[in-house]
Amino acid sequence: MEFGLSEEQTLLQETINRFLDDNAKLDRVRKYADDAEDVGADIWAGLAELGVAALLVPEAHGGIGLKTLDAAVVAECLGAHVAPAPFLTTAVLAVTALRTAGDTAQQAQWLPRIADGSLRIGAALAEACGARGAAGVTAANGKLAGTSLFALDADADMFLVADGERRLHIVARGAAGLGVNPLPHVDRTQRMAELTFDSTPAELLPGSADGEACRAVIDVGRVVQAADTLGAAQNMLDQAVDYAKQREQFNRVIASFQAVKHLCAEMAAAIEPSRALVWYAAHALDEVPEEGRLTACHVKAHLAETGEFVARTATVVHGGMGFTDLLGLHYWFKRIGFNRQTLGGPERVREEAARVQGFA
Amino acid sequence: MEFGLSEEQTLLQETINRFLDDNAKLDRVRKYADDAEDVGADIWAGLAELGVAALLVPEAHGGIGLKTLDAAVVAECLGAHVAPAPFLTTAVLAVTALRTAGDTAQQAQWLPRIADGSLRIGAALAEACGARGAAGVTAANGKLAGTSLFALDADADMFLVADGERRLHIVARGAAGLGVNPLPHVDRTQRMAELTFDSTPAELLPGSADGEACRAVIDVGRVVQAADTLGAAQNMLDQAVDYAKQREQFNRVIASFQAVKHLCAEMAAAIEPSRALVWYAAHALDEVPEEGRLTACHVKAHLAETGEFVARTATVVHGGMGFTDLLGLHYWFKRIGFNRQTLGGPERVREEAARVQGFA
Amino acid sequence: MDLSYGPEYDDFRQEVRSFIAKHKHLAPAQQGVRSPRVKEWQQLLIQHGYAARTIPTEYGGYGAEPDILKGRIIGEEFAAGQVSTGLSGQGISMLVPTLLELGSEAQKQEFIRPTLTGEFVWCQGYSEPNAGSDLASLRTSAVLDGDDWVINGSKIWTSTAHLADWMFCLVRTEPDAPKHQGISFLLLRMDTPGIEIRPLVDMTMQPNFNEVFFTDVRVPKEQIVGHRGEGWRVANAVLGHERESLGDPNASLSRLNRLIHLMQTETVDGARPMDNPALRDRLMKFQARVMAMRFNDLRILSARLNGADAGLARMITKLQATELRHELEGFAIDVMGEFGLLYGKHPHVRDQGSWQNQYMYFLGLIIGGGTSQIQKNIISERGLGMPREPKAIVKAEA
Amino acid sequence: MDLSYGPEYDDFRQEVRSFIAKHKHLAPAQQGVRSPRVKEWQQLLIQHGYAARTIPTEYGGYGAEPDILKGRIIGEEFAAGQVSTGLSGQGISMLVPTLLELGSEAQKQEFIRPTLTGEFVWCQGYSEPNAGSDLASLRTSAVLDGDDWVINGSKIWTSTAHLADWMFCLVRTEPDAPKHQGISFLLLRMDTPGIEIRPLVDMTMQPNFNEVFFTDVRVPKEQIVGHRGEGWRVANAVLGHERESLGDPNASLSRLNRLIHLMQTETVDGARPMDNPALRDRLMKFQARVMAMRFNDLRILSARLNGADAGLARMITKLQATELRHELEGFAIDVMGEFGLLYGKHPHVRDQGSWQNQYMYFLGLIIGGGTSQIQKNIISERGLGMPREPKAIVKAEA
Repeated sequence: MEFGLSEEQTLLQETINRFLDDNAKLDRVRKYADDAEDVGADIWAGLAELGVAALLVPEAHGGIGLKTLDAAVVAECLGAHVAPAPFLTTAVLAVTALRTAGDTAQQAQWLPRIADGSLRIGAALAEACGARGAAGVTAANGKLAGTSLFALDADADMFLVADGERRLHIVARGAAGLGVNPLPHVDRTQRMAELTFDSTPAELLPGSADGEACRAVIDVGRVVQAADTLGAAQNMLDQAVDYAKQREQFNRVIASFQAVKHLCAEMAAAIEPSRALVWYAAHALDEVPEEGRLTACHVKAHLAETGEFVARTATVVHGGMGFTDLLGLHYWFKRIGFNRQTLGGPERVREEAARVQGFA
Repeated sequence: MEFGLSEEQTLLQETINRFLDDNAKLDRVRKYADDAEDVGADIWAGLAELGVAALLVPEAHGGIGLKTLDAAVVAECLGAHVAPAPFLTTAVLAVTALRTAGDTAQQAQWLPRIADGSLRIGAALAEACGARGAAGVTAANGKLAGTSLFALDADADMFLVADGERRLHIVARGAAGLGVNPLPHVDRTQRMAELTFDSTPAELLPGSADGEACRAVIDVGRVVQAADTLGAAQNMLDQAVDYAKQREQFNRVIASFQAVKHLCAEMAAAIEPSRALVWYAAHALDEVPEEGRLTACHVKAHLAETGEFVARTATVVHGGMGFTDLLGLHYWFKRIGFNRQTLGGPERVREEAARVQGFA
Repeated sequence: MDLSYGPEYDDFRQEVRSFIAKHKHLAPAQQGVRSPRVKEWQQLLIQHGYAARTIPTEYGGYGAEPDILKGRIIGEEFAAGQVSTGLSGQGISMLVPTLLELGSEAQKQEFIRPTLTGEFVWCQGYSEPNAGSDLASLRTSAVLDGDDWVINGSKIWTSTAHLADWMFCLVRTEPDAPKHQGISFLLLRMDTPGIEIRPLVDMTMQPNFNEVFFTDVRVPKEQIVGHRGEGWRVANAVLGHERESLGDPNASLSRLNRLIHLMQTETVDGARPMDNPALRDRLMKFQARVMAMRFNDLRILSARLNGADAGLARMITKLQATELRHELEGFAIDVMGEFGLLYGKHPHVRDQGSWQNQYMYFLGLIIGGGTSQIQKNIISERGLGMPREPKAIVKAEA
Repeated sequence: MDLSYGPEYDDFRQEVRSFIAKHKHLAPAQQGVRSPRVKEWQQLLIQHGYAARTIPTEYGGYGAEPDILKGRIIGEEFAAGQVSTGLSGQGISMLVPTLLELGSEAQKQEFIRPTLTGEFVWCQGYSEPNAGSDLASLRTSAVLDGDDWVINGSKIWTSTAHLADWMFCLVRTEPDAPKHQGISFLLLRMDTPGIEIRPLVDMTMQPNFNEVFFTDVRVPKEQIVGHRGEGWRVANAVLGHERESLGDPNASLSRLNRLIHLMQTETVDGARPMDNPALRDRLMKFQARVMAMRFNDLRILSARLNGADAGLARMITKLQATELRHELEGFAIDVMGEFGLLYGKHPHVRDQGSWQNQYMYFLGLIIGGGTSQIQKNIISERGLGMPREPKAIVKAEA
């Protein structure tokens, strides 16, 4: 009986955090956000060297063959550092898609390149989590047509694309008829693009025919994204507590005011059970499959709520300084906001949770 | 331009409060709640003498001919005192039903007796606000059959009953085939009963054929009940502030702790806009008919939420003493809880509010 | 992450299951502390190591090594079998551990065994009307007069006072010492002259608690645990344990499941509450919170197994679990509408009125055992390292 | 209860409408404080009594008697006609009333008219990096040297510093006095040597504010309003006014209506967000809250008309209105999902990204102008009569 991270996972956490402390300091994140310098590629190369890109790739394909909980550990570190990195898309969503639905040739072709950090695959799954207006992709004869809004990782080399039947396809960035239109949005640490397809050649992942692989990919994505929010929220609380201990008003550090203390206590009280839920949901996806989808929905919705509460409250504790760009606290605020809406907003995933149990 | 109570209404408020201060002290309310003494009849007689029973009865029928806002003023006083009184049922619901849907003979027969306090009419409208299981009443040939759960005022002389088509009927307590089964529930200041009908003679209010009169009765009831909750909530806040100013812990009155102060501030911040909403909703029912139903739904749901928050928070401010029966704070807590569920719970009335606007 | 208990414990679980299967017919249906059947059952449980498991045999226990998982397995299996785990109460949960840690040998000999067997039923006398959150400001006094302590004052929230043979309580024996250092921990018989017990009805309308009044109550001076003025330390040796026990997530889970059942069986206007998407959305929020608290609890368990402190995960439990339960019970009332208001004996009352009862009772628990306000102080100060409020310039005490 | 304004005011409203109909074509589309078109429009408005309405004619105003309803009617009609109400800003809203109340005759003559006409644009220098909630602890110093005040220090949150000709500010002139009594209220030209302005980008990524740094900035000594050490009183003469203006319920209503439109026009999986009952339920909650705040506002208006203080109804406005707006804007983002994240220039961006912008901006307003924590202190102390926190034993100031 051991509910928690293993020694290896704690070590992984420390390693990633140390790397990010050194290489994804806020001033570097700002450069990425301002399009001033492509520190993103640099950070990803470093992370790949540490095995992050290879984390979920089977050993047979040059990977490490770890599990969702390990990925959650990494995501928590990334969220804590608001680090720009195509971890969720390339190392989690694409790898899961290939493992679940790719044929042997496809796996052999792409997984090793993901593992060594040389291939980035974005994810166009928004329509599988709620198609807006007329957006949507149709597939016929190895060609895609239509639009996918809100693809994650605008800078990827290839894209994992879900069509209207939830089949999964891989499209190369240079493919004929593919348009990649970056979308400006609040969280400058994660890039999003609209993809348009006009008879665009695509490779179907054959194991995705019944839509179940797409759902499984989204499950993992939701858990890992919740872990990212967890890391961001914990970091905001830490920053709030540190700031409150230094900031003086009325001749006292504001950390000594009961109102400020209670706000911080409420954040901690929201975060701790959320952490346990993230760990369990990650564990369940691999080890308790009958609970996996349900806990994936719940962790996504619950962390969206915890994250929103903490993002707001930590900003309030910082007072005016939290509202300015000076401390950059808003990078965390916006990352949490981004994670809330992508791969399914809270009302939607709660309804899915009800459906999984036959309640709706 | 005058948003608020008129001088007459303020005077009415003072008069009723003075009467209740003298005649509905908590120890008398307790006697009623414990079935120890029928102080309820006594209080109602006194209120009737002050014109409370006659408030909404037209002058032509021996009443005062006042309006919904006046009724809300009275209800606020009653809620503040957790006073047992058939005001909502007899003076508001039954009077509105008779005025809206009764024929001349019916009005002449019953309204004067309501006005002089000699007739109490309960209200069996629960099925028109959500019929449970197989409960419900059918009407044919001047006879009623079936069951109405949760009739308000178990001690009434007659009952206003809505059938499955939302037509309204008046049934005498002694009518053949009528069963009145008191239901034990948390709020001992308001009595509720299940009514069973077996070929029970009933008098149809002819103007209620299209169901609209029933809806109008419920609208008024919701507004007046919200006012009752408002009074109860304000009183709980007042009690909490007073208690906090006296109670000492850690060598200070607890009212000097920021945590306690902020809880009280949050209650006040919830109550004040609620008060304005109650006043407006009451005003709108008579004067802005196109907004009446919508504001009636909103005020019912909004005061249910304000009430729940204040009931809980004021109890917490009182600490253990709020949990005991010693101060009797729970009478207010339970009254608010009762008002939340009767005549439509918050989710239901919000959905009705959406429907009124064509949103659902 | 490893949620299995391992083969040794699987075997132990089998043993427990066999015991339950074999002896279930002997288990008492009700808890009454005085019933012979309850006492016999308790004896049987101690014999087999399912009660008083880690209490040394010399004091009447089973004498096993402490083993958190075995303790948990016993709890799980008895709950699953819906079988009583024997006597409980503040004597067993609080006094016995206190005596084992800080009692004299004579006290251990005198009190532990009869407490375990149910011969001595205890109540706790800590809180006073003016000493709630600020427990250390208690005023009930004990003055040494010859060989006796003479006690005057009153206690409140003494849940089993009317049933108890004995009380363990805190009294002020050193009026001139700083407030935490002036308290002693005494044991006294409830039939001592000068004790008056008044039932304290709470908002659930049940006398769950009592007030106890002391007028010149004489207690032999050796009935003190620890030294004079050490009572605060003695009491705090086991206080933490009580706070944690308020937040059992498995109880929340079983309430949630019961609520799901209700939402699938009640009907409003011909539809089930479960078919109402706004209610369903609220249900799903609660389900996620209950899950999160269950896994938080596993995390605490895991830390205890490793001899570690779960830190914040532990400190937030009381705050979060009591608020969650209160809100969950209130939500069930919303789901049922007027049915949720019913309370008392009537065929229409759902689940014996437990939703209303627990809605109120858990509001009491939010307040009791350290209010949510005090919990937040603790979390921020001990958990987050935020400073205590600066000492106020206080007025002289009256 | 009488929600009509009465015949006199109905006539006035007609006048305003005619004016708008006749002159609308002259109204500037944008607000730019330096644009000649804006200044001409302002002149026209003053002439007709729709701007500077109650400022005496001798100082360049219209010289009408104060009439709250007429003021409100002007606001309502100009808003309905979507026509600019002329110049606004802290010079007109804060400095002019302050000078009228506490300025010398010379100051009134010198500053009011050019402020009203837009010749002098003002910024406010109150807050400092270390003086936010605790404004009275400000440290920017002014030392009298000959005929000049010499200012050193810095200010923050000065919204129009980069556009302003003048600043009115609070500085510490009596370092040895108690903190509220050591402050003076000075007026200074922004082109005075030694002033440096740095834009302060906030979380909306727009430079809504500035920091202003003072290094040996010399200001003629007569540019003080009130006496030395009276600055706190001078500033507070108009501070309350600012706080109330943050909670305009009509703005919330128009945002709510815009959101309703969105919920009826966007689609997700072929259905409108309005068809999602969980979202609809949240919408209805917001609608009730917006209504309640609108009627609360009418209640305050009514009290002002009667020369009464609306008390708690007024005190809770800033707290409730800013939180409501922040939450409402956030809800709209939930309704739109990823569309709600979009921010910047792109055809897919809904409503120019205003939902994200206002979601963040109103979080700023929750914090600014008295944080919600300070608001709750005020409500409990001034509104509910609860005691201030006892004076702490503070460490000596560094």
